[in-house]
Amino acid sequence: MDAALLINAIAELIGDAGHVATGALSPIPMAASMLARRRSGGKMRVTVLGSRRNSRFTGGAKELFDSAAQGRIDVFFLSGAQIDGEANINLLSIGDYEKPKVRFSGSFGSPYLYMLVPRVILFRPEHDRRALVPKVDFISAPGWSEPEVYRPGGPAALVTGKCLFDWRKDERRFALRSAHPGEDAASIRAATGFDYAEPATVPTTPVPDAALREEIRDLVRSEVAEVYPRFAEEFAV
Amino acid sequence: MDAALLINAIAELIGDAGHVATGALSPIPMAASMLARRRSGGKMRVTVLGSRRNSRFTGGAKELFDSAAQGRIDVFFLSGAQIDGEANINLLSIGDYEKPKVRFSGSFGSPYLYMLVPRVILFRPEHDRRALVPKVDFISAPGWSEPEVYRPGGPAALVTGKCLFDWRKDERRFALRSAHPGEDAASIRAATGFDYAEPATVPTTPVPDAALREEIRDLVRSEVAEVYPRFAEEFAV
Amino acid sequence: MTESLQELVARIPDGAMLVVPPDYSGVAIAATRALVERGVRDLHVVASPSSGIQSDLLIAAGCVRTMEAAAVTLGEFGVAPAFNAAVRAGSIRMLDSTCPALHAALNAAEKGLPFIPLRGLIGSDVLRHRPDWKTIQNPFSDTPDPIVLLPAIRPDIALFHAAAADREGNVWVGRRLELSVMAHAARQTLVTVERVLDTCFFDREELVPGVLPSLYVTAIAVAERGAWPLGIDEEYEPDAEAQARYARGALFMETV
Amino acid sequence: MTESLQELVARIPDGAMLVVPPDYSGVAIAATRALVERGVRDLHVVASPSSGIQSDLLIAAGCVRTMEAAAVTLGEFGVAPAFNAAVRAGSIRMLDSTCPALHAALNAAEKGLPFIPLRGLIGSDVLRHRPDWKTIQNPFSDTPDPIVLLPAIRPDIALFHAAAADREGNVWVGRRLELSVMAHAARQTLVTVERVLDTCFFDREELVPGVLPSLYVTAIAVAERGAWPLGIDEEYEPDAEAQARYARGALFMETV
Repeated sequence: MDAALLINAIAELIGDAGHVATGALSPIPMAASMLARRRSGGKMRVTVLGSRRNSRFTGGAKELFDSAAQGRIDVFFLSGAQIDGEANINLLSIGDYEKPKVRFSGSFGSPYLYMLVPRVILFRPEHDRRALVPKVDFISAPGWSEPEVYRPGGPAALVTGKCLFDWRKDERRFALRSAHPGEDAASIRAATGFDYAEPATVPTTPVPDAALREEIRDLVRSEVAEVYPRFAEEFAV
Repeated sequence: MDAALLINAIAELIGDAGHVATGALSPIPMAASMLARRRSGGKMRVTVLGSRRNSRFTGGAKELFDSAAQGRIDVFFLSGAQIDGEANINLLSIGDYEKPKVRFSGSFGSPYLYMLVPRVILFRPEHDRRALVPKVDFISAPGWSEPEVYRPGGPAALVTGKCLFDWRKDERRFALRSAHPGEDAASIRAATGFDYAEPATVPTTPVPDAALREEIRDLVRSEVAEVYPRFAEEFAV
Repeated sequence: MTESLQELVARIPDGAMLVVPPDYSGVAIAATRALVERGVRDLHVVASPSSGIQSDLLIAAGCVRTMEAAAVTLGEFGVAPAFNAAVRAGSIRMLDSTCPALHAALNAAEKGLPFIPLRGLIGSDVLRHRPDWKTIQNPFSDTPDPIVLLPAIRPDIALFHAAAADREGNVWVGRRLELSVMAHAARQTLVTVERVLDTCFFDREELVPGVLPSLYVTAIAVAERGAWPLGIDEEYEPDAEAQARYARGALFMETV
Repeated sequence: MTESLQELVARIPDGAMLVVPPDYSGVAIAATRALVERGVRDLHVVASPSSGIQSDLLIAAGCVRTMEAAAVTLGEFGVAPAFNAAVRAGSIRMLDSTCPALHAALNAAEKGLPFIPLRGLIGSDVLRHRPDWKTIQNPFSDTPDPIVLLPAIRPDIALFHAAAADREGNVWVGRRLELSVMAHAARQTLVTVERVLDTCFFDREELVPGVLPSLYVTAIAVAERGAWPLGIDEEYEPDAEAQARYARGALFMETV
């Protein structure tokens, strides 16, 4: 997996958002946010859960959730042990809820943030039919909601180790945006358990050059290591 | 009005409470709380709204209300422009609500604290038929509630410039406890607009001796002046 | 980073819902005078939870359509004269409330909730005169248990005065966390400060819990002695003489 | 003023509802080990909002009947092994929640409310598996607007670790205000600290916003490196090596 490529791709998706926040267990989204902030000339606000240096919150753990509800967070990241074609995510367990075959840590803030943050970027490096499924076993957070449900937020894109998907809210499905080097329409289709839209020709995800890789390595060392020391160590190798 | 007598009487009513709080515009209750705390050997906790020295709250203005709801405040003080025989208090206006003859500042926290703090001591120095009325024009906070209403708190006593009343919750009325020097059963009855119970012989409210007066003066100077400079100035005279 | 008092108050449109702190929490009196000078109209002033000379000045100058408060008072100095006259004359719409209800309703906005429950209140005429508050049966109780729901208060603007901002635009509020709640709840927050420090509060970890982050701050203006004749804890005491003068019957800001 | 770790944990009865903080907020691991040693049973552990090695140790030792959390995880070090095994075996009752729901339900207890609403959640299977949560129509909306109500969580005991207490028993929590919410919400609060300082935090106004007042603190024990192998911000870093050792399969506390 080319982590630098993913970091760059996610930074592109973040674009010129005003305020990006990253949650638990999110080293690559954190690095991408750092890159996007650097590209904004430092104007972008980035809040990293668990960081002292990269958080200006002062009101305790609830402030992330309150500020999301206030509309003060534009972009957030979520993942899923399973993600399905309707953008439902499962962070909880595989198999029967009462007697799971595999149990993960839990849903964290996803049942809330996925519905309140305008642009949620889904990130799941492992791209196979076990991860990207027709239907999740457990909906930690739903990809879409009935019109009467208060929901200013939702998915914007899905980033995997093989490709980028856009989320088409109106069609309620993903659309392939670009394939990472080494992948193509067929290899992605074969590895994906859900249906999605696909362009006639599939662009290739931009590959970072040496200078950009150095810049990213530097950001990982100087910023990401504070919160994710193990990730930073492995990244340096 | 013998302020030192009232301060001493209120301190007696406070007794050995664990935590006493005083709200806005309450110099005499504050002085009484300081006296009660001194008598407890400093063990009693006293929280004075608007004081830095005599408040250990750290969470902003809402902490008083939250801690009352948590059951962490044993005694609080309220007053009323009007107080009636059912212990309803009126802090808002006289006459019609929409077109009042007299308007006061407002009900502050009374509609809440009167219902949540176990022992609320009512304090109203002016004792006449304009203040102690058969029925208040506006119920800022009710003296009693129907059994289905959540109400762990309520009135404990009423202290005036003429006497002390106990509140009899079961009978839903006040009972004369003692008359201040110069007053007797008849003079109090004549000055009171509501009915109340009365013992066969009416004790006299204890009068502070010179040493106690000096102690109280000292407390007013050293503690109360921080929050109520004008009261402290007048008290010193 | 800062702007003038005139620029700051130009951000408060006619008809805005404006939330202001109690007299002990940093009241932006200088900004209020600038606001009166620019002739703002039809404000809905929300006191969090009580107000004094600030609201009285605005009412005296005819800037207020609706006043929402648990109390409006000059404290030790007596009644707020313009407020008092306006209520008796019926020239402002008064929404009488109670301290914890104002805290809770702003807290609801802070949390993005449409409403929040509150204990107490039942049997009070404050509740009776608030048709916008609803009493429901506690859905979690099998026995009768009425409880009041309050709609969130989401102000357009929060306005207050503080001792200092840092160079990032973070504001020191200290233990006056009601200021943070106001700022979180409001769409925009305008702050006047005694001074801007060339530091970052986040460089000193012990300061962090008392800081309102710039995330919540729309604009800052420097106003020295900007709370006068009220005080600000770290800086100066309230001016009792000036307040007493005001209370003695001066209805106009010139006299302060 | 302080007591021993053993005296402190003796205050936690079998069957208690115990609320604990997330790994980054000051986790009382030393006290947890003492609690395991005394053989507490049937705890209802509430994570505020997630938990790691602390809950895993308690589950491994058979102290837990019910676990309520938004997540139980060793973070970068992987799954919490005892938790994972217990859920799969059905040997603990798991109440899956979500971070803002736990914050809100504790906040409700802090405010003495029986319940509090929360946005989001609708359509999540987390909600579907929580029959104790109720979805109602927003009483303030004329159009369909479902919203979830959460019952308050009022723990018997809050337990956490902090850098320091002062001689009055006030505890420095700094920006970890979730610790204050836990303490406000719980009936009793037990705190371990690295040290007790012979000062009063209230003598330094800039510290006040980060202080949990002794009003909320039932008892304090000194436990040096009491969060190890987790860290505490002002004092020491988490011990990655020890956590990795634990994650590699050690189910018992001896291995930490």
